[in-house]
Amino acid sequence: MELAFTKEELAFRDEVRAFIDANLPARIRDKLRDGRHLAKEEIVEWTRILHKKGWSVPKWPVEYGGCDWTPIQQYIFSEELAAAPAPEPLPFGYSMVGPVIYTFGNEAQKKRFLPRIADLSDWWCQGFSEPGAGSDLASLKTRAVRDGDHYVVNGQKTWTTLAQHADWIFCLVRTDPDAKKQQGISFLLIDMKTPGITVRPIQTIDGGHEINEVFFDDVRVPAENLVGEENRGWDYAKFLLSNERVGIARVGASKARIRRIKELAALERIGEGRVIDDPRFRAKLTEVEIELKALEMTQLRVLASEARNGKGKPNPASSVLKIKGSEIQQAVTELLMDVVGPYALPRAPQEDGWNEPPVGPDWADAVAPSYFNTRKVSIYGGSNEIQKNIIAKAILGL
Amino acid sequence: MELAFTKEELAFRDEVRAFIDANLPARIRDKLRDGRHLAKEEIVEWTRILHKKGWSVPKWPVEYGGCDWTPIQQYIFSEELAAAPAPEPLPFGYSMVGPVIYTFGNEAQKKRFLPRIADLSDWWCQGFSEPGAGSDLASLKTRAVRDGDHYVVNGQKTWTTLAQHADWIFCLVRTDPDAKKQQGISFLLIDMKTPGITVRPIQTIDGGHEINEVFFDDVRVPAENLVGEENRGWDYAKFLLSNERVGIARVGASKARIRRIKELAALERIGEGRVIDDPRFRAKLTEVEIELKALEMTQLRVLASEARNGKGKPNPASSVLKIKGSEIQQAVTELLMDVVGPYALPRAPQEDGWNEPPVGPDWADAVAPSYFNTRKVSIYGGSNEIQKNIIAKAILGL
Amino acid sequence: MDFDLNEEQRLLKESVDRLLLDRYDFEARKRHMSGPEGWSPEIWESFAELGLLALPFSEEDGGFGGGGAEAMLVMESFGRALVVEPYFATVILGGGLMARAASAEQRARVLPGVIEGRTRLAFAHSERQSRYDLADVRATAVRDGEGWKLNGDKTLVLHGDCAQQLIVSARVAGGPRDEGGVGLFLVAADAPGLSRRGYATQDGMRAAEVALRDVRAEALGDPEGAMPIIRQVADEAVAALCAEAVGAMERAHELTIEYLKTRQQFGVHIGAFQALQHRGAEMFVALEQARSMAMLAAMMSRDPDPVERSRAVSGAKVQVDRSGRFIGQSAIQLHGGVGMTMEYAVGHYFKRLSMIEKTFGDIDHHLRLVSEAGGMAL
Amino acid sequence: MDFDLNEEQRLLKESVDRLLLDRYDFEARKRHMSGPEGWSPEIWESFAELGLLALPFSEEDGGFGGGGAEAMLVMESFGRALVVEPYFATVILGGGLMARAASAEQRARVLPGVIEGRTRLAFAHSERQSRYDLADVRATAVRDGEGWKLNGDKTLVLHGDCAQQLIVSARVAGGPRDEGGVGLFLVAADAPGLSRRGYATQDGMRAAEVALRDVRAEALGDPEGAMPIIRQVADEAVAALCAEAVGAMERAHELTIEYLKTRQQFGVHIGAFQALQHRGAEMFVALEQARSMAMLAAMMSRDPDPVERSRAVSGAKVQVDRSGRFIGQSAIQLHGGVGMTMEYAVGHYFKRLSMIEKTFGDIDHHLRLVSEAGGMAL
Repeated sequence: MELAFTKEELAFRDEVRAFIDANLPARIRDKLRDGRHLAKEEIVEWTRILHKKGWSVPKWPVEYGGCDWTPIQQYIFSEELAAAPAPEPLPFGYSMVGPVIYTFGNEAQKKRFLPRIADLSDWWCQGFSEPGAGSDLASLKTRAVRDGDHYVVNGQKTWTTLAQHADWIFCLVRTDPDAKKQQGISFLLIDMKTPGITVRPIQTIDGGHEINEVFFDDVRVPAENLVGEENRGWDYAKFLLSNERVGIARVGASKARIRRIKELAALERIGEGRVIDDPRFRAKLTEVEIELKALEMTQLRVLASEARNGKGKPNPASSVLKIKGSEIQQAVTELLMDVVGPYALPRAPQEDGWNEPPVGPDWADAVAPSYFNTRKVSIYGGSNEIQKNIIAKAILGL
Repeated sequence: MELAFTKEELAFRDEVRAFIDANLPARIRDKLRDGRHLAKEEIVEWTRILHKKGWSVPKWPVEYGGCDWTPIQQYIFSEELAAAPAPEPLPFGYSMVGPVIYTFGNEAQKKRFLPRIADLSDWWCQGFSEPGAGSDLASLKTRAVRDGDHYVVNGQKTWTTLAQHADWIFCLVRTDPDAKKQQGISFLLIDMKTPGITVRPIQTIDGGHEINEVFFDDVRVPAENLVGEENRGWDYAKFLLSNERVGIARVGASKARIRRIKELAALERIGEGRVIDDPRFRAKLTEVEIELKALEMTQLRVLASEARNGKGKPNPASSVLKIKGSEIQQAVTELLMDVVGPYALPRAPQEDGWNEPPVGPDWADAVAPSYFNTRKVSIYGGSNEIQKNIIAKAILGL
Repeated sequence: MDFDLNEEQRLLKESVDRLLLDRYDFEARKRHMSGPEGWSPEIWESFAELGLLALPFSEEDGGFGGGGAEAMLVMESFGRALVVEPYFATVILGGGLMARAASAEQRARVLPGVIEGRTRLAFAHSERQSRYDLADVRATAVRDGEGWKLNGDKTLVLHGDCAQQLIVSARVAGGPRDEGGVGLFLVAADAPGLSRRGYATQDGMRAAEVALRDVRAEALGDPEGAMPIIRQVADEAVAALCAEAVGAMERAHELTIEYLKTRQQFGVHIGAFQALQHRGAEMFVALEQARSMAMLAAMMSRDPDPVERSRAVSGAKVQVDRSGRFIGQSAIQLHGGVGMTMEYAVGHYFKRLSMIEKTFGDIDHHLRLVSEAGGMAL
Repeated sequence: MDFDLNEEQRLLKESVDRLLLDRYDFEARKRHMSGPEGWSPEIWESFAELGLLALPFSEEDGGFGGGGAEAMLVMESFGRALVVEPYFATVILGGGLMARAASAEQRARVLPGVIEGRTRLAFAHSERQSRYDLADVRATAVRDGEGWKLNGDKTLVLHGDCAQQLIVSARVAGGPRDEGGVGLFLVAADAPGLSRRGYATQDGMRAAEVALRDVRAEALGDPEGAMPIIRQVADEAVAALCAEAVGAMERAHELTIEYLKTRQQFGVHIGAFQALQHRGAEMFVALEQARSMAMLAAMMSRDPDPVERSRAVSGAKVQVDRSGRFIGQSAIQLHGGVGMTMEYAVGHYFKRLSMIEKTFGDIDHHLRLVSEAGGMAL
C-alpha cells in the first residue's frame, strides 16, 4: 500500500499543470471559477488548444488520437483540468458516442466521425431521454421505420444538453415495436440539420439554457448511420453509460470550488470578523472537506481496482461515487450561499456582454444560479434513488 | 389565536408544581434527572402519593378515580411531572388496560381491577408482541382454547416491559385460528401467578433489565377474564394503541434533559473554556432546542384540535409527534455524550447500593447507557419507518 | 391557549384565498410578472379593495388594526401563490415603520395613499458591509434647517424601485454598530440627490440599490432612537416571511405529492415506491414543525418583552429555513428533471424559499442570536 | 499509488482472520470475557505465537518492523471480531511509546516480555481535567537520585488493570498545557505508592484509575521533550482505532444485511422494503467513506511531517466516527427490538463504535483540529 504518486507521475502532473497555466485563457478560467456558463466558442477554443497538443481525446485508442496514458495519468489530467479550473472535454463526443463508434461502428463511421470529434468540428448531443421515461430509460417511444436505404424517425427526445449547439445527435430509437422493452432498440447517428428536426429550449430554474427538447417529424436518416446491428442499441447504450465512471464524483471540481470558497469567505465580513472565522461556518466547511477527501480516496481505490481488474464491466462502486459526489457538489453550493448571504438575491442577466456594475461583490450573481442548477446532479445520470437501488441489488444482494 | 394559558390554567399549574415540590422524594428526582432506572418500590411510592391526592389516574372518568380535567390540564399535569422530573404514571394500567376495562369490560371487571390499578396494588404488563411478529402485530400465534369455563393458553410473548414486577398481564390471544389475521383474536386478563407462566429476562445493551419474554404453557385462565366479546380483541387493541397520543412526543422529558445538559455543560471544561461555550456544541444544542420548541407547539396544536374535534379517532398527526419526539430524545442523548466526552467509557454496575466512588463526574456513568437505551424509542410503539408509512398512507394518500 | 381563527380572521383568509384562486394561478402569475413593473397594478388595486393594504394600521389611521395573526394569514396565502407584488415592502416593512415611528401628521399625510394603493413604501436599510446586523448603519443624517440631509448608499432595498416613498435609516450619532444614534427618515423617491437602480431578484421579485447624496429628508420620530422600532419591525418582518415560507412549502409539498400520484415509471405510480413515500412523509413532518414555529413567531412578534419576542422569532426563522431548505430540495428531487424547469411551478417555490432563507438573517445568523440569548428558554 | 497488500501483509491478514474465525465467534467471545481478567490469556498466547505482539518493533528489538498498514490489517480484523484483549493498550500504545522513547537497554529489558506475551503495557496519560488535550499533563515528576519520583492521578488508563508495566506521562517543567516539559516514565505496576482501581468499560473492555504517590520511576528518553512522541503515538493510536472501527462497522453492516434477507414481516423479507434497502445502501456508502479515510490514516500515520500526519489522522477520525455513528445506529434500527438485546451481536458493535468515538478525541475535537490546521489542504 502506497499513497504517493511515482516520480514519473509527478513529472507528468507538472507537465500538465504547466501546459494549462500557459495556455488556458484567463477569461475562461475566471468564468469557471465563479461557476458561470461558458459560451460555445470558449469550449471550442479550449478544445482546439488541447487538440493541438494532442490531448483532446486522451483516453481513446492511440490510432484515433488518444494518448496511451495509464488510468492514473488520465486521472491526473482530469484533476489538473478541474483544479485550474479549465473546461473538461465535452463528454458527448469524447466519452459517449466516440467510444461507441470506435468499439461498435464500422470503418467508414470511424473515419468520418472520430477526427471531427477530436477537434470539436462536430458538436454532438445525446438523444436518449424521452418525456415520461425518466429513470425508466428503456420505455422510450421514438420510432425509426426502415424505408429503403433510410430510416424514418418520429418522436421526441428531452433533457438534451446543449442541443442548441449540436451538429449531430446520437439517438436510441425503437426499430422493433413488438420486441420486449430493451430489445428492438437501435443506435442511430443523426445530422441535426436534417429536415424535420426541431429544437425547443427548456429554461432551467437558474435562468440558464442548457437543455432542450428535440422533436423528430418524419426525419429521414441514411441507413449507413446505424451503429452496429439493428435492435442491439440497448447493448451499446449500456456500454456507453457504464463507460464514464472515474469522473462521476467530480472531486477535482469540488476541490476547486472549496478553494474558491475559502478565498471568498476570507473576504466577506460578519461584524468585526470574517465569514471564514465563524465557527459554525468553519465546522460545516471542514466537514465537507473531510467528506471530499474521503471521496477522493474512494475514487482512487475504484481507479486502482479497475486498473487491476480491467475496465469495461459496470462497477457498482461507481454508484457510491455518484451519490457522495453529488451530495458534496450540492453541499459546496450551499456553503457558497452561506458566504454570499443577502447578496444571493440579485439576479444579473446571464448573457455575455452585460456591463452594469454588479450588486454586491462581483462574484455574487453566479452563486444562487449555481445552487439552483446543481440540484440536477442528484437527478441526472441515474438519480440518487436509482443509485441506491443499484447498491442494494448489485452489491448488497437485497 | 392565543398562546398564553388562562389564569385558571396558570393557577392549576402552580398547584401541581407546588404539590410535586413538596411531595416528590429527592432520591427519585435525582435518579430521573440523571437518566437512571427507578426501582419498583420507588414507582409504587410515588403512585401512592399521587393516589392519596386523587391524581393517580387523572384522565379516567371521575367515577373510577379520574379528575375531570380539561385536555389542557392533563397536558399541564404531565408537563409538570416531566419537568420535576417525577415519574409519570405507569402506562400499563393507567393508559393501556384501564381504559380498555372501563370502556369494554363488564361491571365485575371494572370493580375488581380499576381500584387496584389506581393505587398500583396491581402492577400490569402488556402481552401483545411475539417473537417474529415485530411491527406485524396481528400475526400473533399465542393460542387460547376454550375448555369449560376456562381458556387454556399456550404460546410466547416478548418485549414485555417490566413483566418481572407484574401481578397481571393483558394479552392478545388467538381464539379462532381459522379466521383471517385480525379476526379471531381475543383480549384476556391473566394473573401472573397462574401456574404455567414463566418470565425470562432479556438484558438490553445498556445493561439494564426492562424487558422480558413471557412463556405460557397450558395456562388456565378463567373465562370471566375475557374482556368484551370473543374474537373482538383486535378492536380493543386498536383502541388501546390509539389512546396514548399527547404524551408520545415526550416533550416535557426532553425539556428536563436539556436543562440538565446545560447545567452539566457549564461544569465540564475544554481547555480554558467550558463545554457550553464551544460554538459547535452550542449550535447543535440550540438546533435541538428549536426543534423541541417546534415540537411542543405541534403537540399543543394536536391537543387543541383534539379538544375541538373530540378524541377517540386515531389522529395521524400523532405519527409526527412520534417521529420527531423520538429523534429529539435520541439527539438529546447524543448531546449528553458530547458533554461527558471520555467519561462515557466507564461502566458502573447498575444496582442500587453500589458505593464505590464514581470514575469521573458522578453523573457520567448513566450517560452511555441512556444513549444506548434511547435507541429503542424509534423502534417500539410502531417504528419510525411504520410511522412514515402511516403518514404516507393516512395523510398523504400515497 | 387557542389556535383557532376568529370570525374576522376566517373572513380575511377566505377573501384572500378567493382572490388568489381566481386571479393568481401559475399562468396568471407569469402574466403579472411580465408587465413593466414586474408585478401587477391591477392585483395591487384588488389588495386595496380587500383592505389588505390597511391591515396593520390603527383604526384612527384608517386601518384595521390587524396584528401578527392577520399578517400570518395573508402572508401564508401569498406564499402559496408566490405573490410578487410589493406587499412585504410596502405594508409589512413600510407600514410597520410608519405605524410605529411616524407622527400623527405624517401618518395622516402618507397612510391614506398607502391604504388606497396609490403610494408604495420601501425600507432602505441594508448597506454593503452590514450583512444581517441591523445596527450596522453608516449612512449619515445631519441637521439641515428644519429637516435633515442624508448621505450614504443603501443596498438590497426590497421593491425599492417602485416605491414613491422611501424610509431610510441613517446614523446621527455613535459608532458604526452602536445601538443608539440611528434615525429613520422619510424621503420621496424623486427627491434631488437620490438615485436608484432597480433589478430583478432570483425569485422574480424586485429590489434596488439606492444612493443618497445630500438628500433632504424629514425624520420619523426620535432621530437618535429608532433601533428599538427597527428591531420590532424586523421581527414582524421575519414572522411574516416565516408565514410566507410555510405557504410556499405547503404548496411545494402538495405539488410533489400530486406528482407522485400521477407520474408513472416502471409501470407504476412513483408514489408506490416506499423510499419516495418516506421522503414525502419527512417533508410533511418538516412542514408541520415549520408551521408550528411560524405560528409562534406570529403570536410573539408583538410581545412587549423584546428578548422573548426576538428569541421566538429567531427560533422560528431557523426552523422555517431548515424546513424550507429540506422541503424545497426534496420537492425538486422527487420531481426529477421536470422540477428543474422554469415551465413547472415547483422550482419557483424552491427559489422563493431559498431567497427567504437569505432575507433578514439566515440560519446561522438566527441560530447565533438564539444561542446568545441562552437558547429557547425551555 | 497502490492499495494492494504485499505478500507478507496478505499472509498476516490471513493468519489473523483464521485465528479469529476458529476461536473468536460471538459465543467464544462471551467465554473470553467471562474470565477473571475480562479477556482470554489463551488468546493472548495465540497472538504471541502469531507474532502479533512483535508487530511494531524493529528487527533488532526482536520485532517485525510493521508499519501503519500492518497495524491497520490487524486492528480491522480485531474490529470485526470485537476482540477484547489488551492489544491496543499493550502493542499500539505501549509498544509504540517503547519503540520510540525507550533506550536500547530499556527496550532489551522490556520488549522480549511483551513479544512473548508475558508483559502487558498500559499508557497512563489522561487526567480528570485533560479531556482530549494531549498536552494537559499535571502529574509531576521530580528528580530523585538516579531516577524520578511521580505524583498525580491518571484516569481512563485503557487495560491499566492488567498491565505489569505502566508508561506514565508527567510534567517536569512548564505550565499545565505547555508543549514542553513533559516526560514519559516507566513504572512497574506493583511499585510502592502506585494504586489502581480497575473497572469494565461500556464495550466490555477494561480500564483503570491510577494514583501515584511518590512513586519511583525511570525516564523513557528526554524527560522534558516527550510531547512529539506522545503526539506521534496518539496519531498511530487514532489510525488503529479507525481501522478497528471500520472492521466493526463492516461486520455490523453485514449482520444487518443478513438480517434484512432472513427476517420476515407482513409475509415478505423485510429486505424487500425499499426504505430499508436504501438505508442499507446509505450504510454502505458511509462504510466505504470510512474505509477510505482509515486507509489514509494508516498510510499517513508515520508521515515525517507532523502537520500533514495529524491533519490526515484527525480527518479520518471525524469521518470514521460519523460513519460509525450512522452505521451503528442504523444497524440497531434495522434490526428492531432484537438489536437492543445483549444476546444478539449487533448491539455490541454499536457499543464499541460509540466508545471508539469517545477515545483519543471525539468528532468535535478532531473537527476543531482539522479546522485549525486550515482544513484538509485540498
